Amino acid sequence: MHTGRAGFILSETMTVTVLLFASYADALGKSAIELDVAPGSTVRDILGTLLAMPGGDRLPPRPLVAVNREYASAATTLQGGEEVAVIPPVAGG
Amino acid sequence: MHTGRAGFILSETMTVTVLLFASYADALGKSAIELDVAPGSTVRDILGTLLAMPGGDRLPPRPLVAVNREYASAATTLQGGEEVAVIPPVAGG
Amino acid sequence: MRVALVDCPIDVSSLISEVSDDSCGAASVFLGCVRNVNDGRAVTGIEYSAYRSMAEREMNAIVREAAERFGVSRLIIEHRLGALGLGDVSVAIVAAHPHRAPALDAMRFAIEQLKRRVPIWKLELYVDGTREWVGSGIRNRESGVEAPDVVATRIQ
Amino acid sequence: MRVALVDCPIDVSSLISEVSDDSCGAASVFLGCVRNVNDGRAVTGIEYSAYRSMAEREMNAIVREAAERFGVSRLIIEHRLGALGLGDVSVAIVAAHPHRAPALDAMRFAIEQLKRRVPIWKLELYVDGTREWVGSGIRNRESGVEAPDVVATRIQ
Repeated sequence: MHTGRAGFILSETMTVTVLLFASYADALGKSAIELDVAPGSTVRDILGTLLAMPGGDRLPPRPLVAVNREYASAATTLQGGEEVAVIPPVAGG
Repeated sequence: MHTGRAGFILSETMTVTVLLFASYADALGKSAIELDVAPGSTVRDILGTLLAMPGGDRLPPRPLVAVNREYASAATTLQGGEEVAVIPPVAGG
Repeated sequence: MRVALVDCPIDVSSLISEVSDDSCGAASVFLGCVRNVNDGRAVTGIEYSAYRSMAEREMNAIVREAAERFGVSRLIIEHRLGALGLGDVSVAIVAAHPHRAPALDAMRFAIEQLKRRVPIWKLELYVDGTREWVGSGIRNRESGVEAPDVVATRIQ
Repeated sequence: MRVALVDCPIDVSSLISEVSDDSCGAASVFLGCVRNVNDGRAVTGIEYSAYRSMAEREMNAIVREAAERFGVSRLIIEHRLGALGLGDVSVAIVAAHPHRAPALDAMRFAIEQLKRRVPIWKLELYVDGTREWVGSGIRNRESGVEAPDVVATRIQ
Protein backbone atom coordinates (compact mmCIF):
# COMPACT_ATOMS: atom_id res chain seq x y z
CA MET A 1 0.00 0.00 0.00
CA HIS A 2 1.44 3.34 -1.06
CA THR A 3 0.45 6.73 0.24
CA GLY A 4 0.68 9.93 -1.76
CA ARG A 5 2.33 13.11 -0.51
CA ALA A 6 -0.95 14.46 0.79
CA GLY A 7 -1.69 11.24 2.61
CA PHE A 8 -4.42 9.91 0.31
CA ILE A 9 -4.56 6.18 -0.19
CA LEU A 10 -3.53 5.29 -3.76
CA SER A 11 -5.07 2.35 -5.55
CA GLU A 12 -3.02 -0.79 -6.05
CA THR A 13 -2.99 -0.39 -9.85
CA MET A 14 -2.83 2.43 -12.33
CA THR A 15 -3.47 2.58 -16.03
CA VAL A 16 -1.19 3.64 -18.86
CA THR A 17 -1.96 3.73 -22.56
CA VAL A 18 0.63 1.93 -24.65
CA LEU A 19 0.87 2.96 -28.29
CA LEU A 20 2.48 0.76 -30.92
CA PHE A 21 3.46 1.83 -34.41
CA ALA A 22 4.52 0.45 -37.76
CA SER A 23 6.36 -2.88 -37.44
CA TYR A 24 5.68 -3.05 -33.70
CA ALA A 25 1.95 -2.67 -34.22
CA ASP A 26 2.14 -5.45 -36.80
CA ALA A 27 4.07 -7.64 -34.38
CA LEU A 28 1.52 -7.35 -31.57
CA GLY A 29 -1.49 -7.10 -33.84
CA LYS A 30 -2.70 -3.89 -32.24
CA SER A 31 -1.78 -0.21 -32.07
CA ALA A 32 -3.01 0.72 -28.60
CA ILE A 33 -3.23 -1.20 -25.35
CA GLU A 34 -4.58 -0.10 -21.96
CA LEU A 35 -2.33 -1.64 -19.33
CA ASP A 36 -3.02 -1.86 -15.61
CA VAL A 37 0.30 -1.77 -13.79
CA ALA A 38 1.46 -1.49 -10.21
CA PRO A 39 2.24 1.99 -8.85
CA GLY A 40 5.94 2.75 -9.15
CA SER A 41 6.23 0.77 -12.38
CA THR A 42 8.90 1.87 -14.80
CA VAL A 43 9.10 1.93 -18.56
CA ARG A 44 11.19 -1.23 -18.23
CA ASP A 45 8.30 -2.97 -16.49
CA ILE A 46 5.90 -1.97 -19.24
CA LEU A 47 8.29 -3.34 -21.84
CA GLY A 48 8.56 -6.61 -19.95
CA THR A 49 4.78 -6.94 -20.05
CA LEU A 50 4.69 -6.19 -23.78
CA LEU A 51 7.48 -8.62 -24.61
CA ALA A 52 5.56 -11.36 -22.79
CA MET A 53 2.42 -10.78 -24.85
CA PRO A 54 1.63 -12.84 -27.97
CA GLY A 55 3.90 -11.47 -30.74
CA GLY A 56 6.02 -9.63 -28.19
CA ASP A 57 8.95 -11.87 -28.97
CA ARG A 58 9.16 -10.10 -32.33
CA LEU A 59 10.06 -6.79 -30.64
CA PRO A 60 13.69 -5.96 -29.97
CA PRO A 61 14.74 -6.40 -26.33
CA ARG A 62 15.25 -2.66 -25.71
CA PRO A 63 13.08 -0.59 -28.05
CA LEU A 64 12.92 3.20 -27.91
CA VAL A 65 10.14 4.55 -25.76
CA ALA A 66 8.47 7.92 -25.44
CA VAL A 67 6.42 8.94 -22.43
CA ASN A 68 3.88 11.65 -23.18
CA ARG A 69 5.54 12.34 -26.54
CA GLU A 70 9.05 12.70 -25.15
CA TYR A 71 11.85 10.14 -25.47
CA ALA A 72 12.33 8.46 -22.11
CA SER A 73 14.72 6.01 -20.51
CA ALA A 74 13.83 2.51 -19.36
CA ALA A 75 14.23 3.65 -15.74
CA THR A 76 11.53 6.32 -16.02
CA THR A 77 8.90 5.83 -13.32
CA LEU A 78 5.27 6.19 -14.32
CA GLN A 79 2.60 8.00 -12.32
CA GLY A 80 -0.41 6.58 -14.15
CA GLY A 81 -2.30 8.12 -17.03
CA GLU A 82 0.74 8.42 -19.26
CA GLU A 83 0.84 7.74 -22.98
CA VAL A 84 3.72 5.29 -23.38
CA ALA A 85 4.74 4.91 -27.01
CA VAL A 86 7.06 2.18 -28.23
CA ILE A 87 8.96 3.68 -31.15
CA PRO A 88 10.38 1.59 -33.99
CA PRO A 89 13.49 2.93 -35.70
CA VAL A 90 12.35 6.16 -37.32
CA ALA A 91 12.44 6.41 -41.10
CA GLY A 92 10.99 9.74 -42.08
CA GLY A 93 12.17 11.91 -44.93
CA MET B 1 63.74 41.41 -85.02
CA HIS B 2 62.39 38.02 -83.95
CA THR B 3 62.23 34.93 -86.08
CA GLY B 4 59.68 32.19 -85.61
CA ARG B 5 60.53 28.53 -85.37
CA ALA B 6 60.02 27.97 -89.09
CA GLY B 7 62.22 30.92 -89.95
CA PHE B 8 59.47 33.38 -91.00
CA ILE B 9 60.03 37.00 -90.11
CA LEU B 10 57.53 38.03 -87.40
CA SER B 11 56.16 41.52 -87.29
CA GLU B 12 57.41 43.87 -84.60
CA THR B 13 53.97 44.12 -83.01
CA MET B 14 51.05 41.86 -82.36
CA THR B 15 47.47 42.58 -81.36
CA VAL B 16 45.50 41.46 -78.32
CA THR B 17 41.92 42.28 -77.45
CA VAL B 18 41.52 43.61 -73.92
CA LEU B 19 38.07 43.25 -72.33
CA LEU B 20 36.97 45.34 -69.38
CA PHE B 21 33.93 44.71 -67.22
CA ALA B 22 31.77 46.33 -64.59
CA SER B 23 33.68 48.87 -62.48
CA TYR B 24 36.80 48.52 -64.63
CA ALA B 25 34.87 49.34 -67.79
CA ASP B 26 33.47 52.38 -65.99
CA ALA B 27 36.97 53.42 -64.90
CA LEU B 28 38.44 53.35 -68.40
CA GLY B 29 35.26 54.42 -70.14
CA LYS B 30 35.28 51.46 -72.50
CA SER B 31 34.68 47.72 -72.46
CA ALA B 32 37.04 46.55 -75.22
CA ILE B 33 40.42 47.81 -76.43
CA GLU B 34 42.58 46.52 -79.27
CA LEU B 35 46.19 46.79 -78.12
CA ASP B 36 49.30 46.52 -80.29
CA VAL B 37 52.11 45.12 -78.16
CA ALA B 38 55.62 43.83 -78.73
CA PRO B 39 56.05 40.09 -79.28
CA GLY B 40 56.94 38.35 -76.04
CA SER B 41 54.77 40.71 -74.02
CA THR B 42 53.29 39.38 -70.83
CA VAL B 43 50.01 39.97 -69.05
CA ARG B 44 51.99 42.26 -66.74
CA ASP B 45 52.98 44.41 -69.71
CA ILE B 46 49.36 44.69 -70.83
CA LEU B 47 48.32 45.74 -67.33
CA GLY B 48 51.07 48.37 -67.30
CA THR B 49 49.70 49.82 -70.51
CA LEU B 50 46.14 49.84 -69.15
CA LEU B 51 47.13 51.44 -65.86
CA ALA B 52 48.85 54.25 -67.81
CA MET B 53 45.69 55.02 -69.83
CA PRO B 54 43.24 57.76 -68.80
CA GLY B 55 41.25 56.35 -65.89
CA GLY B 56 43.73 53.52 -65.46
CA ASP B 57 44.77 54.91 -62.11
CA ARG B 58 41.35 53.84 -60.82
CA LEU B 59 42.20 50.16 -61.37
CA PRO B 60 43.88 48.19 -58.59
CA PRO B 61 47.62 47.58 -59.14
CA ARG B 62 47.27 43.83 -59.69
CA PRO B 63 43.80 42.97 -60.96
CA LEU B 64 42.73 39.45 -61.87
CA VAL B 65 43.23 38.59 -65.53
CA ALA B 66 41.92 35.85 -67.78
CA VAL B 67 43.54 34.94 -71.08
CA ASN B 68 41.15 33.27 -73.50
CA ARG B 69 38.58 32.78 -70.72
CA GLU B 70 40.99 31.15 -68.29
CA TYR B 71 42.46 32.79 -65.18
CA ALA B 72 46.12 33.59 -65.90
CA SER B 73 49.14 34.87 -64.01
CA ALA B 74 50.84 38.20 -64.63
CA ALA B 75 53.84 36.31 -66.05
CA THR B 76 51.84 34.68 -68.83
CA THR B 77 53.42 35.38 -72.20
CA LEU B 78 51.11 36.30 -75.05
CA GLN B 79 51.37 35.01 -78.61
CA GLY B 80 49.08 37.57 -80.22
CA GLY B 81 45.40 37.23 -80.94
CA GLU B 82 44.43 36.46 -77.34
CA GLU B 83 41.38 37.79 -75.54
CA VAL B 84 42.78 39.34 -72.35
CA ALA B 85 40.05 40.08 -69.83
CA VAL B 86 40.60 42.17 -66.73
CA ILE B 87 38.28 40.75 -64.08
CA PRO B 88 36.89 42.85 -61.22
CA PRO B 89 36.11 41.02 -57.98
CA VAL B 90 33.33 38.63 -58.91
CA ALA B 91 29.94 39.10 -57.26
CA GLY B 92 27.57 36.57 -58.76
CA GLY B 93 24.85 34.73 -56.93
CA MET C 1 8.67 29.07 -38.56
CA ARG C 2 6.10 26.38 -39.14
CA VAL C 3 5.88 22.62 -39.29
CA ALA C 4 3.15 20.41 -40.69
CA LEU C 5 2.19 16.85 -41.38
CA VAL C 6 0.12 16.90 -44.55
CA ASP C 7 -1.96 14.38 -46.44
CA CYS C 8 -1.83 16.02 -49.85
CA PRO C 9 0.97 16.82 -52.32
CA ILE C 10 3.57 19.32 -51.11
CA ASP C 11 3.71 22.54 -53.15
CA VAL C 12 7.38 23.52 -53.09
CA SER C 13 6.96 26.86 -54.87
CA SER C 14 4.38 28.09 -52.42
CA LEU C 15 6.58 27.06 -49.49
CA ILE C 16 9.48 29.05 -50.94
CA SER C 17 7.23 32.09 -51.36
CA GLU C 18 5.91 31.66 -47.85
CA VAL C 19 9.30 31.38 -46.19
CA SER C 20 10.99 34.30 -47.95
CA ASP C 21 10.59 38.01 -47.85
CA ASP C 22 12.55 40.92 -49.32
CA SER C 23 15.14 40.75 -46.55
CA CYS C 24 16.24 37.28 -47.71
CA GLY C 25 19.22 37.01 -50.02
CA ALA C 26 19.19 33.24 -49.87
CA ALA C 27 16.73 30.37 -49.72
CA SER C 28 17.63 26.72 -49.45
CA VAL C 29 15.41 23.73 -50.00
CA PHE C 30 15.66 20.04 -49.33
CA LEU C 31 13.20 17.63 -50.88
CA GLY C 32 12.93 13.98 -50.01
CA CYS C 33 11.31 11.93 -52.76
CA VAL C 34 10.15 8.36 -53.24
CA ARG C 35 12.77 6.57 -55.30
CA ASN C 36 12.35 3.49 -57.42
CA VAL C 37 15.05 1.37 -55.81
CA ASN C 38 16.03 0.78 -52.19
CA ASP C 39 18.65 -1.71 -51.06
CA GLY C 40 18.60 -3.22 -54.53
CA ARG C 41 14.84 -3.86 -54.54
CA ALA C 42 12.46 -2.30 -57.05
CA VAL C 43 10.01 -0.04 -55.22
CA THR C 44 6.56 0.96 -56.45
CA GLY C 45 5.55 3.28 -53.62
CA ILE C 46 5.78 4.08 -49.93
CA GLU C 47 3.14 4.42 -47.24
CA TYR C 48 4.18 6.93 -44.59
CA SER C 49 2.73 6.85 -41.11
CA ALA C 50 3.58 8.78 -37.96
CA TYR C 51 2.99 9.20 -34.28
CA ARG C 52 1.42 12.47 -35.24
CA SER C 53 1.38 14.40 -31.96
CA MET C 54 4.95 13.47 -31.10
CA ALA C 55 6.19 14.03 -34.66
CA GLU C 56 4.77 17.54 -34.60
CA ARG C 57 6.35 18.13 -31.22
CA GLU C 58 9.80 16.99 -32.44
CA MET C 59 9.51 18.98 -35.68
CA ASN C 60 8.65 22.08 -33.66
CA ALA C 61 11.64 21.41 -31.40
CA ILE C 62 13.89 21.15 -34.47
CA VAL C 63 12.83 24.52 -35.92
CA ARG C 64 13.29 26.13 -32.50
CA GLU C 65 16.76 24.62 -32.19
CA ALA C 66 17.64 25.79 -35.71
CA ALA C 67 16.58 29.31 -34.78
CA GLU C 68 18.85 29.23 -31.73
CA ARG C 69 21.85 27.68 -33.48
CA PHE C 70 21.77 29.50 -36.80
CA GLY C 71 19.59 32.54 -36.22
CA VAL C 72 17.22 31.27 -38.89
CA SER C 73 13.60 31.88 -37.96
CA ARG C 74 12.35 31.51 -41.53
CA LEU C 75 12.15 27.73 -41.65
CA ILE C 76 9.34 25.42 -42.67
CA ILE C 77 9.20 21.64 -42.42
CA GLU C 78 6.39 19.80 -44.17
CA HIS C 79 6.17 16.04 -44.16
CA ARG C 80 3.57 14.16 -46.13
CA LEU C 81 1.85 11.03 -44.81
CA GLY C 82 -0.16 8.34 -46.54
CA ALA C 83 0.39 6.51 -49.82
CA LEU C 84 3.00 8.11 -52.09
CA GLY C 85 4.03 7.09 -55.59
CA LEU C 86 7.43 7.20 -57.27
CA GLY C 87 8.87 10.70 -57.46
CA ASP C 88 6.40 12.14 -54.97
CA VAL C 89 7.86 14.59 -52.47
CA SER C 90 7.68 13.11 -48.97
CA VAL C 91 9.35 15.94 -47.09
CA ALA C 92 10.22 19.55 -47.85
CA ILE C 93 12.47 21.74 -45.76
CA VAL C 94 12.79 25.36 -46.78
CA ALA C 95 14.91 27.98 -45.05
CA ALA C 96 15.52 31.61 -45.88
CA HIS C 97 17.90 34.20 -44.47
CA PRO C 98 19.62 37.41 -45.54
CA HIS C 99 22.82 35.36 -46.04
CA ARG C 100 23.42 31.97 -47.55
CA ALA C 101 25.46 30.15 -44.88
CA PRO C 102 22.75 30.23 -42.19
CA ALA C 103 20.07 29.28 -44.73
CA LEU C 104 22.11 26.28 -45.85
CA ASP C 105 23.18 25.24 -42.35
CA ALA C 106 19.68 25.44 -40.90
CA MET C 107 18.20 23.45 -43.76
CA ARG C 108 20.75 20.68 -43.42
CA PHE C 109 20.42 20.61 -39.64
CA ALA C 110 16.66 20.23 -39.97
CA ILE C 111 16.75 17.29 -42.36
CA GLU C 112 19.45 15.48 -40.39
CA GLN C 113 17.53 15.93 -37.15
CA LEU C 114 14.25 14.91 -38.76
CA LYS C 115 15.83 11.67 -39.94
CA ARG C 116 17.05 10.92 -36.41
CA ARG C 117 14.26 12.03 -34.15
CA VAL C 118 10.88 12.43 -35.77
CA PRO C 119 8.66 9.36 -35.31
CA ILE C 120 7.66 8.72 -38.89
CA TRP C 121 7.85 5.34 -40.59
CA LYS C 122 7.72 4.06 -44.12
CA LEU C 123 6.25 0.88 -45.41
CA GLU C 124 7.91 0.19 -48.74
CA LEU C 125 5.93 -1.56 -51.44
CA TYR C 126 7.91 -3.63 -53.91
CA VAL C 127 7.34 -4.67 -57.49
CA ASP C 128 7.02 -8.31 -56.41
CA GLY C 129 4.00 -7.43 -54.25
CA THR C 130 5.80 -7.67 -50.91
CA ARG C 131 6.05 -4.82 -48.41
CA GLU C 132 8.42 -4.02 -45.59
CA TRP C 133 8.87 -1.44 -42.84
CA VAL C 134 12.07 0.41 -43.65
CA GLY C 135 14.74 0.01 -40.99
CA SER C 136 12.28 -1.91 -38.86
CA GLY C 137 13.50 -3.34 -35.59
CA ILE C 138 11.82 -6.58 -36.43
CA ARG C 139 13.70 -7.19 -39.62
CA ASN C 140 16.95 -6.29 -37.85
CA ARG C 141 16.21 -8.12 -34.62
CA GLU C 142 19.07 -10.61 -34.84
CA SER C 143 21.72 -7.90 -35.06
CA GLY C 144 20.08 -5.71 -32.41
CA VAL C 145 18.25 -2.47 -32.99
CA GLU C 146 20.40 0.59 -32.63
CA ALA C 147 18.81 3.84 -31.57
CA PRO C 148 19.67 6.98 -33.53
CA ASP C 149 22.65 8.74 -31.92
CA VAL C 150 20.84 11.78 -30.68
CA VAL C 151 18.10 9.75 -29.16
CA ALA C 152 20.49 7.32 -27.53
CA THR C 153 22.30 10.25 -25.97
CA ARG C 154 19.11 11.59 -24.49
CA ILE C 155 18.09 8.28 -23.06
CA GLN C 156 21.33 7.36 -21.32
CA MET D 1 24.17 18.46 -65.96
CA ARG D 2 23.52 21.86 -67.47
CA VAL D 3 24.38 25.48 -66.89
CA ALA D 4 22.81 28.61 -68.31
CA LEU D 5 22.88 32.36 -68.17
CA VAL D 6 19.31 33.51 -68.67
CA ASP D 7 17.62 36.85 -69.23
CA CYS D 8 14.17 35.92 -67.96
CA PRO D 9 12.78 34.81 -64.59
CA ILE D 10 14.05 31.48 -63.27
CA ASP D 11 11.37 28.82 -62.87
CA VAL D 12 12.47 26.81 -59.84
CA SER D 13 9.77 24.15 -60.09
CA SER D 14 10.63 23.28 -63.66
CA LEU D 15 14.32 23.05 -62.75
CA ILE D 16 13.51 20.62 -59.95
CA SER D 17 11.44 18.51 -62.34
CA GLU D 18 14.18 18.63 -64.93
CA VAL D 19 16.97 17.58 -62.58
CA SER D 20 15.17 14.68 -60.89
CA ASP D 21 14.03 11.30 -62.00
CA ASP D 22 12.60 8.28 -60.20
CA SER D 23 16.04 7.16 -59.05
CA CYS D 24 16.42 10.30 -56.92
CA GLY D 25 15.54 10.12 -53.25
CA ALA D 26 16.76 13.65 -52.64
CA ALA D 27 16.84 17.03 -54.32
CA SER D 28 18.48 20.14 -52.95
CA VAL D 29 18.06 23.70 -54.10
CA PHE D 30 19.83 26.95 -53.46
CA LEU D 31 18.26 30.22 -54.52
CA GLY D 32 20.00 33.56 -54.45
CA CYS D 33 17.58 36.47 -54.32
CA VAL D 34 17.77 40.25 -54.48
CA ARG D 35 17.45 41.54 -50.94
CA ASN D 36 16.32 44.95 -49.79
CA VAL D 37 19.35 45.86 -47.70
CA ASN D 38 23.07 45.43 -48.28
CA ASP D 39 25.77 46.77 -46.00
CA GLY D 40 23.14 48.86 -44.27
CA ARG D 41 21.94 50.57 -47.45
CA ALA D 42 18.38 50.28 -48.78
CA VAL D 43 18.46 48.53 -52.16
CA THR D 44 15.82 48.84 -54.89
CA GLY D 45 17.27 46.42 -57.41
CA ILE D 46 20.39 44.91 -58.95
CA GLU D 47 21.71 44.84 -62.49
CA TYR D 48 23.68 41.67 -63.17
CA SER D 49 26.26 41.50 -65.93
CA ALA D 50 28.79 38.87 -66.91
CA TYR D 51 31.71 37.94 -69.06
CA ARG D 52 29.34 35.50 -70.66
CA SER D 53 31.64 33.09 -72.47
CA MET D 54 33.98 32.76 -69.52
CA ALA D 55 31.14 32.56 -67.00
CA GLU D 56 29.62 29.66 -68.92
CA ARG D 57 33.02 28.00 -69.09
CA GLU D 58 33.52 28.29 -65.32
CA MET D 59 29.98 27.14 -64.54
CA ASN D 60 30.54 24.09 -66.74
CA ALA D 61 33.81 23.42 -64.95
CA ILE D 62 32.00 23.59 -61.60
CA VAL D 63 29.35 21.03 -62.56
CA ARG D 64 32.07 18.72 -63.91
CA GLU D 65 34.04 19.06 -60.69
CA ALA D 66 30.90 18.39 -58.63
CA ALA D 67 30.31 15.22 -60.63
CA GLU D 68 33.86 14.05 -59.91
CA ARG D 69 33.84 14.96 -56.23
CA PHE D 70 30.36 13.92 -55.22
CA GLY D 71 29.18 11.59 -57.96
CA VAL D 72 26.32 13.99 -58.69
CA SER D 73 25.64 14.29 -62.39
CA ARG D 74 22.14 15.68 -61.89
CA LEU D 75 23.08 19.30 -61.31
CA ILE D 76 21.83 22.48 -62.92
CA ILE D 77 23.12 26.01 -62.43
CA GLU D 78 21.08 28.88 -63.83
CA HIS D 79 22.12 32.49 -63.30
CA ARG D 80 19.97 35.37 -64.40
CA LEU D 81 21.44 38.56 -65.93
CA GLY D 82 19.97 42.01 -66.45
CA ALA D 83 17.82 44.18 -64.21
CA LEU D 84 16.28 42.35 -61.23
CA GLY D 85 13.87 43.67 -58.63
CA LEU D 86 13.57 42.90 -54.94
CA GLY D 87 12.92 39.23 -54.24
CA ASP D 88 13.79 38.13 -57.77
CA VAL D 89 15.81 34.93 -58.00
CA SER D 90 19.28 35.69 -59.38
CA VAL D 91 20.72 32.20 -59.23
CA ALA D 92 19.30 28.71 -58.83
CA ILE D 93 21.33 25.61 -58.14
CA VAL D 94 19.48 22.32 -58.10
CA ALA D 95 21.01 18.92 -57.46
CA ALA D 96 19.44 15.49 -57.26
CA HIS D 97 20.79 12.10 -56.26
CA PRO D 98 19.54 8.79 -54.88
CA HIS D 99 20.87 9.86 -51.44
CA ARG D 100 20.73 13.16 -49.62
CA ALA D 101 24.36 13.76 -48.63
CA PRO D 102 25.73 13.96 -52.18
CA ALA D 103 22.80 16.13 -53.30
CA LEU D 104 23.43 18.56 -50.43
CA ASP D 105 27.21 18.54 -50.79
CA ALA D 106 27.17 19.11 -54.54
CA MET D 107 24.68 21.96 -54.26
CA ARG D 108 26.72 23.74 -51.62
CA PHE D 109 29.98 23.17 -53.50
CA ALA D 110 28.42 24.69 -56.62
CA ILE D 111 27.20 27.90 -54.96
CA GLU D 112 30.47 28.41 -53.07
CA GLN D 113 32.50 27.94 -56.24
CA LEU D 114 30.18 30.15 -58.25
CA LYS D 115 30.66 32.95 -55.74
CA ARG D 116 34.44 32.63 -56.04
CA ARG D 117 35.11 31.97 -59.69
CA VAL D 118 32.34 32.89 -62.05
CA PRO D 119 32.82 36.33 -63.65
CA ILE D 120 29.47 37.90 -62.87
CA TRP D 121 29.04 41.34 -61.35
CA LYS D 122 26.25 43.22 -59.70
CA LEU D 123 25.49 46.90 -59.86
CA GLU D 124 23.37 47.70 -56.83
CA LEU D 125 20.76 50.42 -57.11
CA TYR D 126 19.91 52.27 -53.91
CA VAL D 127 16.83 54.08 -52.69
CA ASP D 128 18.74 57.38 -52.74
CA GLY D 129 19.29 57.03 -56.49
CA THR D 130 22.97 56.08 -56.29
CA ARG D 131 24.43 52.86 -57.67
CA GLU D 132 27.55 50.90 -56.94
CA TRP D 133 29.38 47.83 -58.21
CA VAL D 134 29.30 45.30 -55.37
CA GLY D 135 32.77 44.40 -54.09
CA SER D 136 34.30 46.53 -56.82
CA GLY D 137 38.04 46.96 -56.84
CA ILE D 138 37.58 50.63 -57.38
CA ARG D 139 35.60 51.29 -54.25
CA ASN D 140 38.05 49.17 -52.26
CA ARG D 141 41.19 50.55 -53.91
CA GLU D 142 42.70 52.05 -50.79
CA SER D 143 42.64 48.81 -48.85
CA GLY D 144 43.84 46.74 -51.79
CA VAL D 145 41.77 44.33 -53.83
CA GLU D 146 41.95 40.75 -52.69
CA ALA D 147 41.37 38.02 -55.20
CA PRO D 148 39.07 35.15 -54.21
CA ASP D 149 41.09 32.33 -52.61
CA VAL D 150 40.66 29.77 -55.28
CA VAL D 151 41.58 32.19 -57.99
CA ALA D 152 44.61 33.45 -56.15
CA THR D 153 45.79 29.87 -55.74
CA ARG D 154 45.56 29.24 -59.44
CA ILE D 155 47.39 32.37 -60.36
CA GLN D 156 50.38 32.01 -58.07
